[in-house]
Amino acid sequence: MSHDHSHSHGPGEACAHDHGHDDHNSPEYIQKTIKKYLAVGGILFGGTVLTVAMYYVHIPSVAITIAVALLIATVKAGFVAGVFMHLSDERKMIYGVLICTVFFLIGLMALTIWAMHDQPFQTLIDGKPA
Amino acid sequence: MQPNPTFLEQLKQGFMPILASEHGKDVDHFIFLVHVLMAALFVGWLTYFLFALFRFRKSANPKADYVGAKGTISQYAEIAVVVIEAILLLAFAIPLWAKAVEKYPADKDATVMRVTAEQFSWQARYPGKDGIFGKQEMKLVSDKNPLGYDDKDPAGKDDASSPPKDIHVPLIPIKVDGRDTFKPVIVHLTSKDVIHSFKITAMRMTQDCIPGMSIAVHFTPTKVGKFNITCAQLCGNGHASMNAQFVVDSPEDFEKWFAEKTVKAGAPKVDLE
Amino acid sequence: MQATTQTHSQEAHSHEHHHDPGFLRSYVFSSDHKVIGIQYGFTALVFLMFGFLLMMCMRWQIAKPGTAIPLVGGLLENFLGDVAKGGVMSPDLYNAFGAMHGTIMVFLAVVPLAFAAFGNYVVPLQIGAVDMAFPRINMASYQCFAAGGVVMFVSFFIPGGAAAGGWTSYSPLATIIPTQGQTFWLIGMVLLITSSLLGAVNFIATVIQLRAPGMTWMRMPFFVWAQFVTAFILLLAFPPLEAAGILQLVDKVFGSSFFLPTGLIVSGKPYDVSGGGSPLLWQHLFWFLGHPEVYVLILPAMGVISEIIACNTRKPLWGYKSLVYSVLAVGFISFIVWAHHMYLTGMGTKISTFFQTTTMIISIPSVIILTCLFMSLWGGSIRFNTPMLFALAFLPMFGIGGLTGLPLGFNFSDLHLHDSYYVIAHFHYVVAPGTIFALFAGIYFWYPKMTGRYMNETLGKTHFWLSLLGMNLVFLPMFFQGLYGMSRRMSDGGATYALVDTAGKVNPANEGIVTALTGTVMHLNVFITHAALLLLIAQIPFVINVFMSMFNGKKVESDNPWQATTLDWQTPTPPPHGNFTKEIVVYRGPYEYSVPGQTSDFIPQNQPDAQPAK
Amino acid sequence: MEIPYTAKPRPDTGLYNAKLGIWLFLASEVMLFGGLFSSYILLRVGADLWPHGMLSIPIGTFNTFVLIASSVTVVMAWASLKLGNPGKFKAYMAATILCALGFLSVKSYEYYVKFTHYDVWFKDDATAEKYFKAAYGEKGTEETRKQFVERFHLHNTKATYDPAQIQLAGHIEGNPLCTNLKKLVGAKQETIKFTPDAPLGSHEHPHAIEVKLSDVQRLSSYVPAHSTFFAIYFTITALHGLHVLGGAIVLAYFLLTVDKWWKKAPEQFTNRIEVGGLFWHFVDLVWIFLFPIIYLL
Ligand code: HEA
Ligand code: HEA
Ligand code: CUA
Ligand SMILES: [Cu+2]
Repeated sequence: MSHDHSHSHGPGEACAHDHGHDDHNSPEYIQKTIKKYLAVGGILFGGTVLTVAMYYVHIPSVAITIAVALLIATVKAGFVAGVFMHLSDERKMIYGVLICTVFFLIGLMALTIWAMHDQPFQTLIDGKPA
Repeated sequence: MQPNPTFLEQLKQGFMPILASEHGKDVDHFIFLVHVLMAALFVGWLTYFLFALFRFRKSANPKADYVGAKGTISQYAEIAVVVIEAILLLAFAIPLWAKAVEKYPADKDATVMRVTAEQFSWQARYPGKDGIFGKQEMKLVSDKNPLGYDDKDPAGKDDASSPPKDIHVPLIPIKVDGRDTFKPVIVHLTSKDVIHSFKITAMRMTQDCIPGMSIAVHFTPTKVGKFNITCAQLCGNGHASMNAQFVVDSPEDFEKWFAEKTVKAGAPKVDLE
Repeated sequence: MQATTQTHSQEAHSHEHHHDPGFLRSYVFSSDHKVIGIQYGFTALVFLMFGFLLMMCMRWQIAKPGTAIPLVGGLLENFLGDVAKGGVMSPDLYNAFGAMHGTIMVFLAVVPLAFAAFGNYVVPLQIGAVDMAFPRINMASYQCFAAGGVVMFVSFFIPGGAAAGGWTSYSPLATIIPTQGQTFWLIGMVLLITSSLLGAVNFIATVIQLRAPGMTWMRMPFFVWAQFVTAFILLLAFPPLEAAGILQLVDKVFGSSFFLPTGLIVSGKPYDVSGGGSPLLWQHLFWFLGHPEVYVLILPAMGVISEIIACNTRKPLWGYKSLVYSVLAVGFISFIVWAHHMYLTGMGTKISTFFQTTTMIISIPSVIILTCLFMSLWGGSIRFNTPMLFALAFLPMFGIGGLTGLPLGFNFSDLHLHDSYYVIAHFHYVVAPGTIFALFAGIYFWYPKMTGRYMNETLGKTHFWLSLLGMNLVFLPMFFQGLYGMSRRMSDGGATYALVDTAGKVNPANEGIVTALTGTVMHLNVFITHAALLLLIAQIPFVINVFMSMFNGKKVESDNPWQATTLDWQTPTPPPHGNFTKEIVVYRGPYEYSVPGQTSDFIPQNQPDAQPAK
Repeated sequence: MEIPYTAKPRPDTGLYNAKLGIWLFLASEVMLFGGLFSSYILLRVGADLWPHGMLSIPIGTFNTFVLIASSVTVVMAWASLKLGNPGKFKAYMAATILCALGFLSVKSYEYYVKFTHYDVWFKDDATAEKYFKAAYGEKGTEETRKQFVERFHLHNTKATYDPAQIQLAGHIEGNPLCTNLKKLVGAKQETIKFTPDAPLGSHEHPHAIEVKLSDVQRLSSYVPAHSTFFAIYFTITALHGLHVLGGAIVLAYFLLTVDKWWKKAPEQFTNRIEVGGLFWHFVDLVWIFLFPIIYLL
């Protein structure tokens, strides 16, 4: 949504977000974005086809398969979030929230995985100390 | 019967229970150090606090001062806390933990055993002369073989199991780097059912026993005596009674006990109360 | 404005303003943040009482294991059946009460009271908003909470009783207990978590969007900051526990094994599940919430304390900015310290070093917060009214609780202290004489705003001194028990591994064991239980006070009885629907007390210009 | 009393309330699904065996297309409102809801197929081999082992497994839903008629065989209790399905009330559609990760 620039600001508050381009409400702008949405839809379809195709091709390395599949998924997710959800053109506040979220999510995953793998006292496999 | 120390006597020894392990000294010392820091902070702030309440009560100071405290004493106090915490962490907690908990003695220099916890009992298994435990697999568990030892495994032929809730180790003097000490104990801990926690206060040792995992702890007993093993992790309605005795024997007593009380190879009996 | 000040009770008041929306709409299905706040507060107080009563039963069992509980024993037997046969608590019942004491106190009493009740009532007022940003979601949040509470409460009466795996609900224990108590617990938790999430979204949106003109970030009262950070913690830390709860629910109901490893043997028989799960996974997901949760318990309390201290020292908070940055730091770091609850699950040196370092780091902002509050006293003109007494007592009590967190935070000392009564004492010092005192302080402080009447000071001070004494007599001895090696969650208070029982009789099973609990330690059990009884009795003046003062309390002389600066006091009493009767514009920081050269010793935030002394 | 910034954004944040609200909510959703994905990773990394190709990729791909299409239509619905065209909005919104229903129907079908597909484990090696042979002829043991190796991607045929560890997969006569050994025995049944799956590389089902329940160690349809893989698959997809359902209900509500709202408060209504759309895209986004992780890897 756009700014209502005529709105008077409260004392001591500044306008946090400023954007140069034309009004987001104008029909021309919307028309333009519609084209963008359709293009992104196409990209998403393409990405899906690519992922599935890769599965049938059978890349020998499991690590590469996983990496590529996740990469494609991330790119697709980027398009959905960036364009459909207008994240590419969002307010600072929302970036702040999302950055925190991602940081904590990575913390959760990485630290848990690290903790599960730093268990030097895990011993005794088949009767013999490991 | 044991002498029953009075409150004062217990307070004098820092309200810590009897100590019978080597790294336990470090634990106690460290706990003491941390409490000194805590006490210093607490007493310092409390004195200030009571003084401030008295000095600045409304009747004594009817008009408050807009600015309040000036000066940087409180910053110094904060910095001091940071520094002391850093020292405690870097100079004590981390290296002591690494030394006492992670650095294992070699198997051949230690009394090795495996303790299996279950609702609500403890049982030890000694590996015998070959130093290798027979296979233990939960899928072999049956009425006759409650802990799932593999009878067919040759490594298990010389293993021996303690009676439930009665675990012994010998106290054997040895020299390490010219220093007199005793033979350390390595305990591999596992559980059949839920999470238990193997706690011997005299050894200053606690370790969770987690089903599906085998986790080892080690410590060096320094005194002959009978100590408690308690279960420190809630494990069901018998949790409170899931204790056992951990007996540190003289070598002779240990041999005697071992010959008389343990069950060789095969499957030991476990009584489930 | 003066006209509406006059002191009607809450009910009489709202009828004046609008067309009568009917009893149900006004008090049960209201979307007014103040009504919702009061609903939360009242429900939470009832649960607080309930949690305490559960603990009184347990304390009896700890002190006198195996004997019938006086007075309530018969009742328990009537309602709960065989688990309380002859009025004696069975271990099963002890475990159920223990798990539910923890759950109820944390999720049904303190969070709803500290965050939801005070937050709802006070935050919109303090930022000059007409209501929460999403009033109907606010209402849904309370309804979810109430439903969760009902599910938890009902679980006591189902066959087999309530959840008995501790408030931490570690799998496999929680999963393999054959009764359905845990299922109820999980469903209850999912409802409570949902309620908290809705609340958190609402709080954050409200603070960001609905601040009155001029209410910049650095002009917000510290209480609002505390609630804001708390809301973020709830928003981001609770969902992983919700995920874990869902997984455990699937384990329990559909027989999967997310948290059950291969090869479980239960009661001598292989447990019929596929296996392959991880018990430690539950612990990680639980403590990922569990640790931030403790800051959810403490931050709102610190917020309340700050308001009261500023007002009753008649001077600005010392180091407002440090307070704000510290509370932000606490909120942030609280997400990466969780595994200090898991040092003894077999962690290596590297990972435990990481977690103990972050644990030490997080204690620094806590120290700064406390230091600021302490320094705020200097130069004040301190009024010792009941809210202030509770607020002041909070400081050393939290100090004790916080400081004793340090030896637990170092893994090397945790080796001895883990899961002992030392831990119990540590956190109760923070939550009971800490948070609960802050909540009492808040109730005494805002009661006049909610009802137009003061609470009785004599009863209040009696409540305070007896509670202060009771709390310390209850929790101080626990440090000693813990150091001596007494484990928590013992349904017999450790009698099985004591040398002598509480009556002084020798326990032959422990003959010759040199680390068995001594008679002294066992006697502390009895002592603590008596102290807990004192603490219970100390609450009687409070309950009387809350209800009596509604009708005969001294009426407030003005809308701003404490002469405070923040916006919550610049409204009619009690505030009407929509809160403010005039346009609110904020001109200054939150704690302009005793500004030099002024006639009045306080300048409300919305007062346009200061009045220089003549 | 009126709550400000429900229609117009607040100048200093540039946001209207609901938009901030939904993003906060989505942040918590990220942590919710993040918790589940973390669990998935941990369980998978810690597992001895992890099955592959248990789910139909064509069906999954189809459903992915359906969700992506719905994401396009929902954003178009919002853009139509922005252009002041409630008629087009209705068409796009209807398409979105149809997609949602299509997705859910396909998902239900997938669930149904799994609930009626069974694995049987036998008591000991000899018994197992007997049944393998009954199912696939003389080379039965090899065939089932091949299936096992294929399922767990153990392309190392030299590895030896005790046959009792290997399951025989197939259907039970009458296609019972989610039954198990306990239930069958409880119903006093002694044998079942079992149609094993077609051998690898073929589509021809072998003849049904008679299986004595007393020979069976474990019998499970593809339900959460079957294995960690199915447990996590059902949990995450069911939770995702609930999100689809919830989103569809809300969007349908908007579709039904558009006329009223469009007249009364067009700006606020457009905002609501944007917010509903944001939620919908998020659900799509979760699926974008879910699909490769669960179906393909
Ligand atoms: C509100 C609740 C709350 C708070 C604020 C804290 C704060 C802290 N906690 Fe606590 N904790 C709990 C609630 C809380 N805790 C609970 C409920 C459990 C048990 C859960 C269970 O197992 O059931 C627990 C358990 C627990 C453990 C696990 C113990 C174990 O199971 O073995 C650890 C270990 O690191 C720990 C550490 C800390 C630390 C380092 C802090 C720090 O943040 C503290 C920082 C504060 C200070 C350092 C104080 C500063 C004071 C001064 C500078 C001046 C003092 C002087 C005067 C006031 C006169 N806590
Ligand atoms: C916020 C959390 C909280 C609070 C406030 C308390 C408060 C108290 N707790 Fe609790 N406790 C826990 C959280 C809490 N506890 C947790 C998480 C556990 C671990 C559980 C587990 O092992 O799984 C535990 C465990 C625990 C134990 C250990 C049990 C065991 O390990 O076997 C004990 C033992 O004494 C105990 C005692 C007490 C006491 C005496 C109080 C007292 O301080 C209570 C004081 C209460 C009041 C002062 C309330 C007064 C209010 C009213 C009377 C309301 C009035 C009503 C109206 C006006 C309507 N608690
Ligand atoms: Cu075993 Cu507690
Ligand atoms: Cu913690």
